[in-house]
Amino acid sequence: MEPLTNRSKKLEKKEMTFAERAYLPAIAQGLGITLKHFFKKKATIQYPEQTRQRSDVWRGLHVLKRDEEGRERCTACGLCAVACPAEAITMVAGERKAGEEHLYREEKYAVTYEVNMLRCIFCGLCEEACPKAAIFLQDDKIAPARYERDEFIYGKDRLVEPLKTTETK
Amino acid sequence: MESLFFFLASLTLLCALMVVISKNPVHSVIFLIITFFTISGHYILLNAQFLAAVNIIVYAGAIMVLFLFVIMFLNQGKDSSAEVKTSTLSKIAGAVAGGLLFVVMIAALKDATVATYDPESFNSQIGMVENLGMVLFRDYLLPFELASVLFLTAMVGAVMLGKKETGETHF
Amino acid sequence: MESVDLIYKAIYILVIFGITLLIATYSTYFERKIAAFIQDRVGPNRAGPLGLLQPLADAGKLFFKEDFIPAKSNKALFIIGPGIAMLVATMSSAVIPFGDSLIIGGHEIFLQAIEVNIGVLYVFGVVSLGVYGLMIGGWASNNKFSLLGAIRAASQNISYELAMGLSLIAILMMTGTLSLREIAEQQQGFNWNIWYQPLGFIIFLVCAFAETNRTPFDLPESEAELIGGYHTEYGSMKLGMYLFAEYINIFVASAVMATLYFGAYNFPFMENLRSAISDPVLANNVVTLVGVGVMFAKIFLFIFFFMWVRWTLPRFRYDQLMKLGWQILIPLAILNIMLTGGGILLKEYLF
Amino acid sequence: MSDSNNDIKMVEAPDGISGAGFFATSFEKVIGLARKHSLWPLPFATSCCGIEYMATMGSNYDISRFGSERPSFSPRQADILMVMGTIAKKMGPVVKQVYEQMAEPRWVIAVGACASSGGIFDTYSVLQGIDRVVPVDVYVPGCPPRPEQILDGLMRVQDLAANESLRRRNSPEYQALLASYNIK
Amino acid sequence: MATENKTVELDKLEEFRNNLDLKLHNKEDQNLTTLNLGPTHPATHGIFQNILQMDGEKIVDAVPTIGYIHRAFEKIAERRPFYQITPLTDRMNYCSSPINNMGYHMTVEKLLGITVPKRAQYIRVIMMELARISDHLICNSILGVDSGAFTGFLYVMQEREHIYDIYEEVCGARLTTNMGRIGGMERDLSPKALHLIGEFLKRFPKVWAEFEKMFNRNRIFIDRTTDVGAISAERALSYGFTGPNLRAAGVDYDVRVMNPYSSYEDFEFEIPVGTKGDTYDRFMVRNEEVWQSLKIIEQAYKNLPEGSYHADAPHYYLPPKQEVYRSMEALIYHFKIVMGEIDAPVGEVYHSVEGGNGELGFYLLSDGGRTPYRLHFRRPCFIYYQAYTEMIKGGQLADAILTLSSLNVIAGELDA
Amino acid sequence: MELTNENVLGKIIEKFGEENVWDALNPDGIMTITTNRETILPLIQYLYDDEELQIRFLTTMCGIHYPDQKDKELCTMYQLHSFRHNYRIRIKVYFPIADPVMPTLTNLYATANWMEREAYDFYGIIFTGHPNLVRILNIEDMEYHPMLKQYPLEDQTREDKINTFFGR
Repeated sequence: MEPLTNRSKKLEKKEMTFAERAYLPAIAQGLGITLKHFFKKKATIQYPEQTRQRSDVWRGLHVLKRDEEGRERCTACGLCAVACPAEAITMVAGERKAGEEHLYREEKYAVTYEVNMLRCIFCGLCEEACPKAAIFLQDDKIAPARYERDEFIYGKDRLVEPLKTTETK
Repeated sequence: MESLFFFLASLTLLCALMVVISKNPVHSVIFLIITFFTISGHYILLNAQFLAAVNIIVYAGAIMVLFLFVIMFLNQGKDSSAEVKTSTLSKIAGAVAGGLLFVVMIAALKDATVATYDPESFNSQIGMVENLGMVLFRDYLLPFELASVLFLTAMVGAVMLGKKETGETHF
Repeated sequence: MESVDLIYKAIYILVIFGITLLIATYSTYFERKIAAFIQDRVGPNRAGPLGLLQPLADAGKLFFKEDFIPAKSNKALFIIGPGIAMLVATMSSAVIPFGDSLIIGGHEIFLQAIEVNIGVLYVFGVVSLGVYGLMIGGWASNNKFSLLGAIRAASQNISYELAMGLSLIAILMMTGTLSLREIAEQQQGFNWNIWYQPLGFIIFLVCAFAETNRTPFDLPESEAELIGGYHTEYGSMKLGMYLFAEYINIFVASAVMATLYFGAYNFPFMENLRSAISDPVLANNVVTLVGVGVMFAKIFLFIFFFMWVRWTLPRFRYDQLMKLGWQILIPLAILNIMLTGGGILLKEYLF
Repeated sequence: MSDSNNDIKMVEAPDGISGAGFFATSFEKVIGLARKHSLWPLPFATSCCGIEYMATMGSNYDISRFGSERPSFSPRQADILMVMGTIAKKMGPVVKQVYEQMAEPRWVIAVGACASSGGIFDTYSVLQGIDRVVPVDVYVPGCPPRPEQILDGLMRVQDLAANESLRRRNSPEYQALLASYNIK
Repeated sequence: MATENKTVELDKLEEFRNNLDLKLHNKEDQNLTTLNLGPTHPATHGIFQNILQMDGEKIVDAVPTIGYIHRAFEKIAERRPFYQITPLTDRMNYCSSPINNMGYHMTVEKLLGITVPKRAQYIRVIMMELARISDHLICNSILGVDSGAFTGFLYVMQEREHIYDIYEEVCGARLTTNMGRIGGMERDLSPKALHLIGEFLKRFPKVWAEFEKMFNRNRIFIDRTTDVGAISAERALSYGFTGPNLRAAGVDYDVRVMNPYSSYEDFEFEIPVGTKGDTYDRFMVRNEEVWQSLKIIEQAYKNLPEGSYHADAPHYYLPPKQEVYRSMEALIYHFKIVMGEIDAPVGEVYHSVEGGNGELGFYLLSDGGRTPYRLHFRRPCFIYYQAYTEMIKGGQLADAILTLSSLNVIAGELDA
Repeated sequence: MELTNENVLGKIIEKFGEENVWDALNPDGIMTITTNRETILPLIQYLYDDEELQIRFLTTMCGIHYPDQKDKELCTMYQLHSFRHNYRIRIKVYFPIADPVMPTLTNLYATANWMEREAYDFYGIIFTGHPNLVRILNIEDMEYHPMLKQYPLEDQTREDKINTFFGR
């Protein structure tokens, strides 16, 4: 077939020379390369003792953020659940009662907020969908492996950011 | 030494018998290999170490591997446990033929005498490579060379047979 | 033979057996480490310090793994297969001279389990039997991949045995003996056979790779094609025995190559060392012990080479392997025999 | 330990009282340690997670540090079945068959969302988690998990292996578990 | 309807498998053996089954079975708003997800009539070419693994980790990138990402040259691959080959040149073509394409234009977070986009990009709703894998395996 | 000759007549024409054989389901490509779901084999003359064609999701 474009580049194939036919030079060259690597610095990161640097935007384990005053930011608008392609987020909204202003920032809050970590694909769409900057995928934590299925339903107890010690006092 | 000989001899006979009796061809081949081993044992008893080694290398190490190879190849698609049906007639025929062979052997061996060895002229190195080489290349040079020509012919024939298959050969 | 000699011999055999097993065990470790180092990794390092207990962990696990015999397999042969492989592999180290003689209490002990004057043939014969283990195991598994592996093993071993034997003949012509000890003794000092038989050595090396089923000739067990080849159906210690046998074979092949071509326990300037020590008994013993060390160093180098090659080269295809064996190596080996013969005649004629 | 002593009902001596008991427990520990450091995986890689497994094998993470670099594609030789990737319903019986072919002791890791629960593929053709066909010991979340997480999962199995009693595989509970999956 | 009971269904499946075996056994000839290659065979990187009929080591016939990881992408796509389909495309050809992501985005942009600024286009080009490199890396090094040389694979895998580092910096994930958004990129290239790309451009050529040294002229490798699994240009076209596999057969069809998208017309590069269409040609074409991709990245990296990294399309591209917190208008757009309430125009679009394996096409049919009415993926793997049977017939088992890995069949893309 | 939508359409209509080719649209720069079952094979053959057109590459092919269009419930879409002229064309055929039969393209394009099997698998379109029309992606004894709009996407055995919440 004649070329369709003027950009094609035919790969020329050289016949093997006698030396190449005799196997040995290529073998010697290969052995040389591998031997060079034998003495090279090793690339291994010895997890778990060493951890590899992750980028700041890494999409790791979810966290429900609190604001500066230690109140939960989430207002249970449900956008994250809608945006989730894996349907991993379940939440039940509730009205904030009087006297709970120090706990929840908005008038509505999530009574239950569950992320099924086994379903979750860590695509980050929930974080992007959140209008209140409440849910974040942390870059420094990754979801750990566990033995039981139930342990992967992360409720609010495990998702909400712990109160900073300076704020509890 | 004598007990060793009898042990080896009986083992040889037993295994040889098993070669014929076993239904599974692979088992037969394996018994045949053991037979070769015991025969090599006999060679060693006779102080013919070279022959023993060659027997193992050539027969057990190469020829029987080929046997096994072929049997495995032929056997692969089929159920190996299928019983081979033999008719009564063929059984009778087999018994008669075997019996005749037995009679012939007895007839041949009944007058044979067991040779004794003479400590005076005994040469412990008789089975060694050097002596064997001497005998082969001095006394029996012509037969040896003829045999090698025969082998060459056989080899050429085998290659020709192998080439006969149209298209490329494989396996 | 005196009883003291017998006892020494028995001890020696046990020691050699132990060393063989130890080397085979730790070959697995070194294989993993060398592979790792070649591949810019660190390799096993969590089982014990530097991962040194790794082979023991593997062995422990394999021993206590469920012993599984596939339902459709031929039970007896399935068990015999790895047994033969292991037996044959351990047998072959018997005639290797690991060192010269030691003199202990007036007894001269040769560091060789059995001295037979057909040592080369013995090794050759025993090695040629090794394939039975693979064949029987592969056949008995009643698995098509295993069977293919077994068939490949058989044809490969037969083909390369020929070239190996022919390359050996050249060296036998040179040395004029079949005894490994004599061959070793002839290579006094730095007078190694490799200087006279480079071509023969290369042929022998290639065949040794093929006989031990190592890359680039690991077709019987090639992972990408046959999953595990002949040992696909094997688990637990029976698999362990196959793997073990492979490493013992490498050890033996290395030892044989060191003996035949690289002067066995001989090392340069050994006579200088011998004459440097005044006490002849002590001198002999020191030289022997150094020789043993040299022998093992050579063996380890070869083992390293085996592994180095494995992690560098792609493997052959079946027909190419056959072609290499029959159309290249055998003619080359015959040429080598002729050259050697010519050389010997020339030497006789000239001197 | 084969199934040879299946039928014999043994009363377990309290550990550490008699010498034999002491021996048995420390022996168990040694074997546990051995198993821990020699877990040969069967990488049952079907999709994306398989690619991350390649990275785990690769030089940067190097699964061989745990003694697990020998991938046994034959189930007979493997200790852990690492199911990585989506298992469609068409594939379900294959997973089960592979699991059945594995010799005891065997462990299963479900790597990644798809293998653990179906992930985003909540569809007619995808098995919603391999624990519907084989018992799973460790789940690794992520889609795909980072190699660190796969190593985490492996270490969880190591913990299991190190502490497992030698008799566990013969226990009635274990048999019942297998029976519930219809595995003989 | 789908059956409710899982056990019944699984039993049925077992029956199905047994039937399959039976069918094959009936076919069994006297001297032929059937060999089941897959679905879990180590060389089928991914899951597909090939039942081979063998005469010794020679393959007489093959019956491929696929669908072992059929995940119903096209069905899911009909139920998801446009922006939620990107994660699906990640998982199609997972060796080069960014190409899939961006191909899909471009398709939707075509439907919505969005023009993406130059900078975003250049960033896309960089990412797509990185993805191509990583795809070819895997394919070619796996070819090495299948031919028995494991080490080269690990050498280039280290380099792939560096590509992943770049991805990670750009989108926050390694493999299933979910990179970019409809209308541009999710975020601009950070200085660190730019630095990483620069580093990569400096280091990678050496690694790749070393890899080439290990294989290209090694006789064992050449012998293993030459004339293995060859396919002529005519057959390849009839089978719908595209991408490196078609180019290896000598047809210089490349979507990037024929129908340039995302500013590919700005870049200088060549299309390597082979002659015989055998495994060695495919290997060499991919090798050369890696060099060409490097060239493209270098050009894009040097000439990266200033400007915005996303289109000005408030109806489809999420407003910046800071604005969402502040302004009501942005919040409303934000809600509407996330809820998928903004309807797409009625229409149909076909857009194709040069994926790792060939022309990756997206046929998008919209009825004006929040989800695509029909989204059909033209998956190159699915299309050319059917030629595999023809390609391996008459070869040996080892050839079949190398052919398979040189075709680079990705199960996720094959079954969709 | 530079191929444009106009002259290609002109050639096609000249050959096959207005009654067999209608609805020529240009939704995205690719000409889309509709034809009937009788004409589709000759049409594609003509596009292949014609020396000027040289439309010789079947890019893709898929089924589409329109449950609301009476007697035109199913559609197959063929997209062809001429490498020589870099020209794409899309051809559609509508037919009733009660009679889901189409002629096969396998004699012309080898690649149509699996594409048609896929369309059969997904939509139940029966391609007459196809050498091996069995399901390709799904299990062989599946009882329905999953891509038809009336069937649900979800796996019916899933338990861990509350459908009512934000149910799609």
